[in-house]
Amino acid sequence: MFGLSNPQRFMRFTGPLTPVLWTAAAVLLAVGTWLSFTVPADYQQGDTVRIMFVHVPAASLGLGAYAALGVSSFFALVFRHALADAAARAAALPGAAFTALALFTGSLWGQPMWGTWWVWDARLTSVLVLFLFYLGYMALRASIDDEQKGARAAAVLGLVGLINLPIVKFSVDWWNTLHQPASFLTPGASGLDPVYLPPFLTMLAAYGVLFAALWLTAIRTEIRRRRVLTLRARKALEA
Amino acid sequence: MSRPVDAEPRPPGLRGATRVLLERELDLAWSGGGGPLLACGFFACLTAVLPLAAGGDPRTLSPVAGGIAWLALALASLLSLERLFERDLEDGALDLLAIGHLPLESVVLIKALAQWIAVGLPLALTAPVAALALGLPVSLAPLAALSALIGGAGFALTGALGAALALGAKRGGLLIAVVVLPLFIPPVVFGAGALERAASGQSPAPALAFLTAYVLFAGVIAAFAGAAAVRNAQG
Amino acid sequence: MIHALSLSDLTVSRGGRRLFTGLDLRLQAGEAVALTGANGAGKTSLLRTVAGLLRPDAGEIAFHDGDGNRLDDHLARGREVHFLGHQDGLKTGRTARRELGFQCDWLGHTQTGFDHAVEAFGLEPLLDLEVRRLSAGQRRRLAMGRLVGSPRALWLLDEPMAPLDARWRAVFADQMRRHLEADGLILAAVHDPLPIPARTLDLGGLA
Amino acid sequence: MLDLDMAPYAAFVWPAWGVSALVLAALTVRAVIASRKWKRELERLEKDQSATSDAAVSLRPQAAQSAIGPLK
Repeated sequence: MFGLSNPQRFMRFTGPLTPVLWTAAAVLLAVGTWLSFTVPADYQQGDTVRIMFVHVPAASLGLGAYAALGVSSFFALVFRHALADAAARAAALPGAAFTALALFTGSLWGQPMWGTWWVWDARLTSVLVLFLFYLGYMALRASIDDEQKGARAAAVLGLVGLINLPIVKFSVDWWNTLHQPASFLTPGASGLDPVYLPPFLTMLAAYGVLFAALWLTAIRTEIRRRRVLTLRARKALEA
Repeated sequence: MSRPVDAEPRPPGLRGATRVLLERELDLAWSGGGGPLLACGFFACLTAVLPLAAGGDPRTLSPVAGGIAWLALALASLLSLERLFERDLEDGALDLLAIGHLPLESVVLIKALAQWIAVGLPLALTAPVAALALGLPVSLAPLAALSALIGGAGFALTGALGAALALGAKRGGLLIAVVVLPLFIPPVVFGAGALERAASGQSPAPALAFLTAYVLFAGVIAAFAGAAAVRNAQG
Repeated sequence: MIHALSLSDLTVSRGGRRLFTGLDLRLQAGEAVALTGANGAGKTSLLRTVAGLLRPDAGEIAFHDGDGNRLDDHLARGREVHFLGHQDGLKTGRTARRELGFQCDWLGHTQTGFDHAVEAFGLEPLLDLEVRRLSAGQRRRLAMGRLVGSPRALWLLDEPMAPLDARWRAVFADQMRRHLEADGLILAAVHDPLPIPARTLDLGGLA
Repeated sequence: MLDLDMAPYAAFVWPAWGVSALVLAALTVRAVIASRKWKRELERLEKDQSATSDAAVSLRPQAAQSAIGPLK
C-alpha cells in the first residue's frame, strides 16, 4: 500500500486498471441480470426472491465502502497521506448510494412478505444506522470551509465511525432479541437455495467491481482536481 | 543571575489543574442563571408534549415510557454541547488550555465531566419523574435514575467528541446532532432495554453492564479523537 | 527550565498557502527577538508553531535547558511557554478576579503570583468587574497578568501592546526588561519596534 | 427460460431493479463526467504552464531570508 502512496505512481498504476474494472463491471452486471431473471421463482417467496439479488449486494457494498472509508481515514490521520484522504472522500458518495439502495430494495422486498413497507428487524435497522453514519460523515465534511481542516475532522469521524460500527451493530442485534425473539425472516444468504447462488454471487461480484471502478475513478479525479487547484494558485502567485 | 527561589512556578499538580479547570467549566455551564434549569426544562417540555401528541391513555404510553424518557435524555444531552469548545475557540481560551500542565486529552475529558455534572446529573434526577408521569411503574424509578446517570456519562463523552469535531463548522449545533446521534444508539438501546427487562421481571444487570462498558469505551475514544479534532481546528 | 530555543530549517504553511521556508533562529536566555514583516507574512503562524498550536510542514523546533541538553517538547510547552495571541482568552461572563485566578492556577503560579500580577498591571480596581465591562486595553492588561503571575521562561507575544496606551506600554516594557534580566526569552511579533534591545527577524513580505 | 411475467410480485421486483439500475447509472455518469472535466482542465493548465515557464523566467516564490538584523 505504501508504494501507492505517491500520487504519480498511483496514477500510473491505476491508469490501465480503471477501464478494465469498468468493462468487467459491465459484463458481470449483464450476466448477473440475465441469470437473475432466468432462474426459477422461489416456491415460497415467488418472484420477490429476485429482489434479494440487488438488495444484499447493495447492503454488503454499503458496508464495504464504509470499511474502505474508515481504513483510508486511518491512513490519512496517522500517516497524513493526501492520497488516503482522497480515497476516503471518494468512497463516501458511492457507499451512501449503495446503502440507500439497500434500504429501498429492502423495503420493497419486505412489503409482499410482511405486508408493511418497513420492518424494524435487526438487519434492516443496521443498514439504516450505517446510512446515518454516512450522513454524519458527509455533513461534517460539507460544513467546514477550510478544506484541510474539514478533511482531517472527517478523517477522525470516519475512524471513530468504523470503530463504533460493530458496537452499534451489536446493540441493534441485542435490541432485536429484546423485541422480536425470532426474526421470522432471515434473508441472509445462508438459508439460500443453492440454485440461486450463481445469480447472487455474480451480482455480488458485479457490485463489488463496480464500486472499485467508481472508487478508483473518483480518487484519480480528486488527484487531478488538487493538481489543478495548485497550478491555479501558483499561476495567481506569478501573475 | 537566577530567579529568586519563591518565584519558581509551583505547578498546580494534576489534581490542582483538574480541579481548577472543572470549577471553571461548571461555573461557565451554570453561569447566566440557567444552570440545570435549562436541561430539566427541556426534559419537562418533551414529557408534556408527548401525551398531547400521542394521547394520554396510559395503556399506550406506559409501555413506551422508559423509551421516551431515554429519547428525551439523549436529546437533552445535546443541549449546550456547542458551548463546550466553540466559545473557547472564538475567544482564544482554547490556546490557553492547550499549553497548560494537562494534555489536551485530559482537557477533553474534564470538559465532558463538567458537561455530565452540569447537564447529565439534573437530567438523571428528572428522568424518573418524567417516566412516572408517562406511566412507568413506580418500582422502576430508581433504576431509571441509575441508568440515566450512567448513560448520561456516555452522552457527555461522545457529545464532547462531536462538539470537538464540529469546531470551525458553520451551523455547529445542528451538525453536532447529526454527527453524534448515530453514536448515541448503543446507550439508548441499553438504557431503555434495562428498563424494559426490569419491567418484564428480568434482571436489568446485563443491560447496565453493557451501558457501563459503552461509557468506558466512549471515554477512551473521546479523549484521543477529541484532542485530535481540537488540535486540527486550532492549528 | 528553557535556556535556549532553536528553530532549524522551519517551513510553515497555513490554509494550504506556504508562508515561509528554511527559517533558522537561535534564541539564548536573556535575549529578545522582534518578528517583523507585512501582514500575512506568517508572524502569528510562527509564534503558534513554536507554541505547538500549529504543526510545521518541515523543520525542527528544539528547547534546551541550561547545560544544553534538549527538553521534551510537551513538557517544555506545558510548563515553560507563555503564548499571548491577538485574542486575550478571557471569558466575558466571569469577573476579572476569577479569570486572572484561573489563568495563574492553570499555568502554575507562585504563592505571590496573583498579587504580583495585580500590582504589576494595576488591576486592583478591575478585579470585581465582569470582563465584559472592561475596555480592550484593560482586558489586555488582565491577560498580561498571567505573564507575571505564572513565571515561565519563553514569552511568545503577538503584537502585545497594540491596545495599550503610552503609560501601560512603558510598564510592559519594564516587565519585559525584568524578564530578560531573569534569564527569560522573548519572541514577539510587532509592527512598531520593541522598547527593549532586540534582534530583528524579518519574515519577508511574501504576500 | 426468461421468466418476465411475475404477475403478483411484478410491482415490487421491477421498481427494485429499476431504481437500482438508475442509481448505479447515475453514479457512473457522475464519476465519468467529473473525471473527464478535471482531466481536460489539468491538460489545459499543464499545456500553458509549460508555455509560460519556457517564455518568462518562472518566478519561484521567494523564500524568506532569515537575515538577522543589527543588534539595536
